Amino acid sequence: MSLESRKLLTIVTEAALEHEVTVEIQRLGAHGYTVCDARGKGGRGVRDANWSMSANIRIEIVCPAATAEAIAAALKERYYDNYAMILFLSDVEVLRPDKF
Amino acid sequence: MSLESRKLLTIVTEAALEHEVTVEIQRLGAHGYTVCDARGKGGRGVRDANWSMSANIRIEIVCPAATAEAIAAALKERYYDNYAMILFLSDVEVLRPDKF
Amino acid sequence: MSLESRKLLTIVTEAALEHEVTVEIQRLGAHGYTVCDARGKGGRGVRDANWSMSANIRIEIVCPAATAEAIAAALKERYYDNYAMILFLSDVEVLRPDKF
Amino acid sequence: MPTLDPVVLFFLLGLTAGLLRAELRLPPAIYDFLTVLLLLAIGLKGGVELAAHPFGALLPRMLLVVLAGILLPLAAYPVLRRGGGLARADAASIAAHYGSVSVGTYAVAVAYLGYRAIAFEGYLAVFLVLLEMPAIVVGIVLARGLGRGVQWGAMAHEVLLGKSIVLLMGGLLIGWIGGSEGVAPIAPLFMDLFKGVLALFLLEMGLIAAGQASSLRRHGLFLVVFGVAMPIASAAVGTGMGWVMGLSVGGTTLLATLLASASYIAVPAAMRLSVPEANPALSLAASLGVTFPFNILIGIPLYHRLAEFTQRLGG
Amino acid sequence: MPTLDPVVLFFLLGLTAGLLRAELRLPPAIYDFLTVLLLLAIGLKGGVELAAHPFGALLPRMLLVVLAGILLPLAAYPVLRRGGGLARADAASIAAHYGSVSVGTYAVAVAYLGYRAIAFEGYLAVFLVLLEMPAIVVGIVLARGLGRGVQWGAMAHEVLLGKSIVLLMGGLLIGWIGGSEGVAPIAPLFMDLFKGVLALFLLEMGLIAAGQASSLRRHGLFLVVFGVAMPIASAAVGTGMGWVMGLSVGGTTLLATLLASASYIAVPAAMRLSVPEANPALSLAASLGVTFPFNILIGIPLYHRLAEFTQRLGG
Amino acid sequence: MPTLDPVVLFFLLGLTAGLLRAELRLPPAIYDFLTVLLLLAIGLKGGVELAAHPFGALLPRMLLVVLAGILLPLAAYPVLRRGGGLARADAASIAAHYGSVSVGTYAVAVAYLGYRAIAFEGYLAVFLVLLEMPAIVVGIVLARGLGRGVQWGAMAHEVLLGKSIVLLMGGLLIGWIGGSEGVAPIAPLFMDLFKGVLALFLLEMGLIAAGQASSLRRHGLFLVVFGVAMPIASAAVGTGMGWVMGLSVGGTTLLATLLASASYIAVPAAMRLSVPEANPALSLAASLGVTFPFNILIGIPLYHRLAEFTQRLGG
Ligand SMILES: Nc1ncnc2c1ncn2[C@@H]1O[C@H](COP(=O)(O)O)[C@@H](O)[C@H]1O
Ligand SMILES: Nc1ncnc2c1ncn2[C@@H]1O[C@H](COP(=O)(O)O)[C@@H](O)[C@H]1O
Ligand SMILES: Nc1ncnc2c1ncn2[C@@H]1O[C@H](COP(=O)(O)O)[C@@H](O)[C@H]1O
Ligand code: NA
Ligand code: NA
Ligand code: NA
Repeated sequence: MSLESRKLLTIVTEAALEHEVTVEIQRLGAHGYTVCDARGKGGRGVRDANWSMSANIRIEIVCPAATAEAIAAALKERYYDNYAMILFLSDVEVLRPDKF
Repeated sequence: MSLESRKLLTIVTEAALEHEVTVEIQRLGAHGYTVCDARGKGGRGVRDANWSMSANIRIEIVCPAATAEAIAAALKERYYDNYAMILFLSDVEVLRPDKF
Repeated sequence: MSLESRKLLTIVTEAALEHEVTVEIQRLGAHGYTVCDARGKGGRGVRDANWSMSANIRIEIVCPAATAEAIAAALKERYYDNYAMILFLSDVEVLRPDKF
Repeated sequence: MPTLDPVVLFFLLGLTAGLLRAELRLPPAIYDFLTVLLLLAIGLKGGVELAAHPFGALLPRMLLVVLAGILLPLAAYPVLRRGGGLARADAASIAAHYGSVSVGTYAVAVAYLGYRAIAFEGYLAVFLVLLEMPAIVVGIVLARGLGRGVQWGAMAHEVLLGKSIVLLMGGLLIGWIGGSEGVAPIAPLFMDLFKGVLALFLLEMGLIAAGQASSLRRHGLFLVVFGVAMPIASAAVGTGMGWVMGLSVGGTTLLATLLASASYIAVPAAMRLSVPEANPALSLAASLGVTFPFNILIGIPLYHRLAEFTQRLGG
Repeated sequence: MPTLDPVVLFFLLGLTAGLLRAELRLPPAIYDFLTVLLLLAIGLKGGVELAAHPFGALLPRMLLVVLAGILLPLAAYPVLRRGGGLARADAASIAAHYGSVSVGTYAVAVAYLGYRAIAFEGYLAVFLVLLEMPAIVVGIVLARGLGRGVQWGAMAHEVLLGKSIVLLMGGLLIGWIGGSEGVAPIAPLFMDLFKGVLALFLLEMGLIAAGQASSLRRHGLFLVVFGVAMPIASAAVGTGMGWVMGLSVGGTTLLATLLASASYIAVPAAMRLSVPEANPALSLAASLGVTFPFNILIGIPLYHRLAEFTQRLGG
Repeated sequence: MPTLDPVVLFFLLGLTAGLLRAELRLPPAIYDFLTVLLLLAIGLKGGVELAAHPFGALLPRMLLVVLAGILLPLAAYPVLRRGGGLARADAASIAAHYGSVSVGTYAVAVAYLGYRAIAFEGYLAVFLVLLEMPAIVVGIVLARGLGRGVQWGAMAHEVLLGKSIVLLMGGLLIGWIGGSEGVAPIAPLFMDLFKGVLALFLLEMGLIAAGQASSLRRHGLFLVVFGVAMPIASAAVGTGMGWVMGLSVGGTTLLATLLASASYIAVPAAMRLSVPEANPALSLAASLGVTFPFNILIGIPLYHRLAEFTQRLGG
């Protein structure tokens, strides 16, 4: 079984941004994404998900390194100053490189 | 503290497959698994989790590389053609190698 | 875009521990964390999340390697014997090293 | 009396909101909850009625109904294969959807008759349970042929112990054991709130139906035509059966609606696992995107007229 | 008659539990569900009343209400800028919150009048819908200026197709089409359970309000003063308008409460996306942490006295 | 009058579905919601009754009840240690479960009396609150000894501010302040729907109880015997106390049921955190897998007979 390496970009941010961010990442070349509901704590304090304004989402994108870095740069530029958001990249192996 | 390396296999697929896939991966040697509810978008379109037929799940399995690749191969073989499914592998370190 | 490497510590454990563990990890130096609801199976059997006592949570912490290992050691010491819990570490890259 | 029952207006509200991509969705947990309430309520009602009936007298009718549940999908299959040029698995899966029934549609018909104070034989809820299953088996056989690598055990489990069967059957039994007196204490939740719960359920159904629009556009005209023609044909059969069984106008309307309805709970789940190569987008576009709206907006009043007409002939 | 309505006691229960960090939270899905029920119920009630009214006669009043929804935030803005020394975006966002309305507060006022069997003009629910939107537009213009890089299209969509507008409007339409007779079958859920649902909603609101305490402490006294003074001022305006419109005591109380209330559903969501640099902690601390409790505990009874007083003057 | 109340049939439905591994589960959010509704409803009812009682007169009885809540687990502990050969922590934890109470069991008993129109002293809901806590403290002391590294502060918080206490107490207070008149407007949700909500709750309880079957098989016979014998013994004590307090047949039945019931909400959570080395599978298998079903199927009718019997002796 041949495995090829890709990047996994994980974004944790405010639930209010789900629509906007998923549109943005596709515009920047992501072929797909996965979203989970989340809560947490960070520089902008506790986000306990007790109601929509305090809920987080966790978005994962498997894509080529270049795309991952392009998305990361764009999101940092656009959201870091005003929104609760973190993102991190890691290396993953996939079965269908063409797909991602 | 001694850390040993293992593989983390992450599967994102249709919620309808939860029972079938969790049985299958244990048959193939996984000692455990973790499931989260998810939604997302991919080659088979948007899966918004608004109802059972459009919901995704995200399954994680920590196991030896060999097991991870065996599971990956089996799932690809059995599900890729007919189901919304992706999977990817990454390297992780664990405290109790015997456990995984 | 400059990326620096950090550790991602992932903990899967009983939902009942959410408060205790999140307090503990901050005491040990985590600047933030992300929690998702989860279910799964492991050495302590099936945890199907059908009610609070059988629910799991999945906690992620991005931090320096030293902090990650300190937290891992402390959690192992305190919880492994009596609670359903696993944890694993992986390498990630972040944009704002100072933040984590 | 408004021409459209309020509960149906909730469906239109959800449909419109969905098509306009409004910021509106019910949490999945709530949708599940509403489904559970509807299934139990329908079961309970049927069970209470059943308690007042000699079970034996129903047996022949029950067999007749099961027969219809087997023959209708068998009849639909060639139409889908030849007429629609669909792949074997897709034709089989869609046939199964239309051979089975929709609880939501049944509930709307019950509400429709309720608004108009039209009586009906309450034991029809039993037919709802009976019709849920046979079509699934037929669909799998159509797709797989007999035997060849079908795990009948797993399938039987899947079908007999699916959510809708368990809750409908459970409700039936509890209603049957308790009778109207025994059910009275829980009636405020299961009976009095029935139409309100149905309204919320239809709001969500509208949102989900709107989600089918895109695949409907992609898979084109045939599904639309089939999604309208098939229920009308099935309703005709149902009306005839109602006449044969000597059902009231209300009962005949309800039986016609039952046969005309297409499943979107039990069958999609079963087909997804037992006939993987069938594309769920096709069957859901037809049953949720076309037939469900058609039945609750146009079908039910139509089947009502039909029932009245046959009665006049009969009488 | 207790001095505090039971539903308000549920708010205090939630608030206390929250401040004591008790092990208590309603699942978010339930909170959403309760919100949907309240929005639909209020819309339905309003629609039924509307059905009994000549729409034309309402138009001038509706324009007057929209005018208030535009002018109040414009009046609040300079106060927030100068008085509070707040940044432009924060002042604009808070102004928008107070120019818009709170469904929960309106519901408590309706319950308050209900307990005391005080009649009111049911069509005020229409004002609730009308007041939801203008303040959002005003807030964005205050923050961005006209044109300069505002995506009006996206914003209009955001505002007009937000959850609360869609459900309130939908409820209004369904109630208006169905009339009291058509709504009767769903009344057990939407009308009879209204106060109980409101009680649970307020329990959760108390928990959420308690969550604002910390940011309130951080952002200090000004927000508290503004959060009390602004609703009183708005209520005074509302009372005057009620007098001009010749509303009953109940109607005047309700209109005053509407203007006095600050949004925490539609506006925060819209501001978060359209005015990102505004700190949501500030606006929510004021509207949820100060104004909402003030209105339901002290404000509504106060506005009621005010309405009675003006009526006596009037009469 | 069916021999089994319908609500109990819902438990059997859930239990059967669970044991047959049917495709059935209520969303956790709904289970939480139903629990909240039950706790508040029971509290409200108790509070309304309390409003009609001189509180002072209850104090001695309340002390007696708390005493029972302390002594019963102390009596159970040695039995579990010696008889069951259980580890100290496990024996302590199980003792705590049986010293505390089960809201679901209490609700079923209330429904049982309701069906049979048997009156009872409403203030027994106060005993429910009182019995929730002491056993937890006793359990921790049994496991840890006094002082030695117990964080009493954290524990007190855990116990006093747990979900069930807060909601029961809150309901009691609101019902007590509002009285029957004040609670009337929210009665449609909290009173009229009570038995329906209980039915759904029991459906889920059945599914959860079924989940205990495996660990029950593993941990064998002793738990089954204890899970049946302990409630009978506690019920006997409760019946005696009811007789001493001069309670009615209904009240005595209810008090016996209270003592006979074993906790599965407050205690498991508290023990998990305060006595980590106790295996929750053991205590839950006994309290959920054996005692809960026993009480609602056989126990309550049995305790009812017992109460009637003692009354005849007494009178
Ligand atoms: N060090 C961290 N590890 C894991 N998740 C984090 C961390 N910091 C922040 N987060 C998540 O990212 C969200 C936004 O972070 P922030 O912008 O720092 O408030 C938080 O609510 C957490 O869910
Ligand atoms: N590139 C991607 N990155 C992250 N998740 C993805 C990606 N592609 C697909 N997914 C997830 O996998 C599911 C199935 O993918 P697909 O089979 O391509 O439709 C989607 O619904 C997404 O949740
Ligand atoms: N090999 C594994 N891979 C992924 N998740 C696991 C694995 N083993 C255990 N888990 C998760 O960790 C939880 C506790 O594990 P345990 O303490 O082994 O029962 C389980 O309920 C699973 O959710
Ligand atoms: Na059919
Ligand atoms: Na306002
Ligand atoms: Na007890």
